[in-house]
Amino acid sequence: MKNLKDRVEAILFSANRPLSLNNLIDLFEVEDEEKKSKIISALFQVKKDYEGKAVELIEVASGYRFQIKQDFSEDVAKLWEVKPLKLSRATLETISIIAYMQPVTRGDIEEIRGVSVATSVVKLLIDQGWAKIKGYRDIPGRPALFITTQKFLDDFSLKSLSELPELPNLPDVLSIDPELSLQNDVDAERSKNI
Amino acid sequence: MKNLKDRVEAILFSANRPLSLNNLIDLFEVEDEEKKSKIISALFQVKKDYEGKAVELIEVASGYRFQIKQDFSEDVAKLWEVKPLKLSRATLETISIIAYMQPVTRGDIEEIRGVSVATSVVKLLIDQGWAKIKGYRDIPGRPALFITTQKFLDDFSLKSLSELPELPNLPDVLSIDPELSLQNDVDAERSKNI
Amino acid sequence: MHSVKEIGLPKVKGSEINELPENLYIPPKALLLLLDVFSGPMDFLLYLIQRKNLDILEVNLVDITDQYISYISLMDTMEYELAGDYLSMAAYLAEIKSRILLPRAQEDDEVDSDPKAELIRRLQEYQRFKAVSLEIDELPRVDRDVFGAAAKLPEFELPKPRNFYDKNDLSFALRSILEQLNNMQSHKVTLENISVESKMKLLLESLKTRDFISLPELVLKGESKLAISVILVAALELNRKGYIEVVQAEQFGELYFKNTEEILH
Repeated sequence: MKNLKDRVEAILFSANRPLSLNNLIDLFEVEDEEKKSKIISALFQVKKDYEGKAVELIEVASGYRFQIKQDFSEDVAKLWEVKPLKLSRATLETISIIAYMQPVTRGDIEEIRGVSVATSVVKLLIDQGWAKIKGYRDIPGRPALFITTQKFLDDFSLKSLSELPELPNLPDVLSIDPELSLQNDVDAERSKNI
Repeated sequence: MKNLKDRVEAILFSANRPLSLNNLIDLFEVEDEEKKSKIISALFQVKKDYEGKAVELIEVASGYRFQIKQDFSEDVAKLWEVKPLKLSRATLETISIIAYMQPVTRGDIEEIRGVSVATSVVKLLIDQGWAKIKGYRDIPGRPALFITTQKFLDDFSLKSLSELPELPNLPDVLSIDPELSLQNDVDAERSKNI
Repeated sequence: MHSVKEIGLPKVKGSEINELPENLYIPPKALLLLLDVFSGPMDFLLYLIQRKNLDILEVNLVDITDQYISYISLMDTMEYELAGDYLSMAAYLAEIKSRILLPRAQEDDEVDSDPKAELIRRLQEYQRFKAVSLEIDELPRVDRDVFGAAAKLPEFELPKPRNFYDKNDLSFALRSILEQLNNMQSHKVTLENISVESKMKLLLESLKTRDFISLPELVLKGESKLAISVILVAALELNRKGYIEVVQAEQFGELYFKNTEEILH
């Protein structure tokens, strides 16, 4: 059996957002109080392990996360400055879908793009400060809902979302209601036959 | 002064992509050989520090990256709601042929697989950033030549093409006597028809 | 992934069936199954060979060609478009078979490449890549088996003119996806529903007011070739039953239909 402390450590390094105690409880499917306290002590242990290192486990309002110590901000700034971010097609498509259709889940994005969304793309958008999690959709699995940020608007020289370039076909896709789109098809068929 | 090992560790946790030795040299403004070897030993030290932990420092084609140990990938996939990209046999065969025979044209791939290469397969390989067009073969039609990318190696946890699994040898066809076996077929067929 | 074993022929009383029964039922989507399970005709051919535990070199090409072709010819004819590569392999095999069976002119031997050796070489070549591609699938893959580890960045300031991004890139990116989506959705095929009965009725109705009527006059606006053939079938049926006559002024001329009753009057 994998050690709970290692699992906590792994999940925190992969999450890219703070995870609350409840998130961890859900994830590890813990029911009883005894195991819950084991997670707390695992968190405590991880925190202790990283004392004096370049990253630290900190607790913020919404939970626990690993953070690079402030001492290294100069190095990090330089890394981000050296290489102006060139947007891959996958990144651009993903941020566009979020911008136009927000709030969307990862599943929504995958459905539209037809391929899975790499976690590195989502991370990049969050690190870049362009997208953030707004809440969770109330369906099984409670997938995260992504929206764009003020910084996204700033970086793309937009005052507001209404300034996004117009997209002629958009309404068709937004009206996910199948009844409605079926009706559209029938209408189109009729107008063709006239 | 911050310790070089901590700086390397911090920057690797911030990068979200593999960083090469040259990236680190640029970043830390290292001129002399002595400092370069210090970075190498810092990398070595970091790698050692994380042995036995939930994350590990590994080297792939584009450089070094921190990754979650594979033991925990189930937890991570659950958190990220990952639907892992399952590659079709056609996609796997196509990327394999490109990897071992590069540069290749679509025609070369079709010759080996005996089936036309679907546009969706090429699109997926390019969208994932695993294959790209390197040039055009100087024959009529000037077909595009495909090669694999560094990202292909990174994403398949390889340092270089030489780390690919060994391609089985082509059995020596000359060692069989084709005349004889053909004759066998004919004989068998005739005896059946009698 | 589907393994080759999954589609192996069923065992009857413990022994495997090696040949297809004469009237074996092939499900209508058999070809789709084939396209799904095998990565192409080479893969399918390899399966046929390996199913008999034969080495490629021991294959009786005539047998395997017959098997291959019998499978392919059983497939739903409607799916031919999807099966072009399988059909061209069938043609290739048939050619090799005919070259094997035909008596060969001695003089040509030196010039002609041996077709069987050529096929074996291709099968062996394909087999290498098939094997290695399965190994590549096992490599630890990013976002499937391995995930990056990262920590939140410290606060930092980037110098002010920053990366500038073009808002038009956003709409271009999305537009191209939407176009692809629309292309995928709009391939809808509607089948015309035209019955012979309705056309027989139409023909008889039309002949109530007219002595002669030509075939093109019976075709309604927007009707296809299918409708024309249904009208022809309807006319022939009425003719057979003695209700109408089919007349033609000259060879290859226009077809006219007329009431037989008219003649009696």
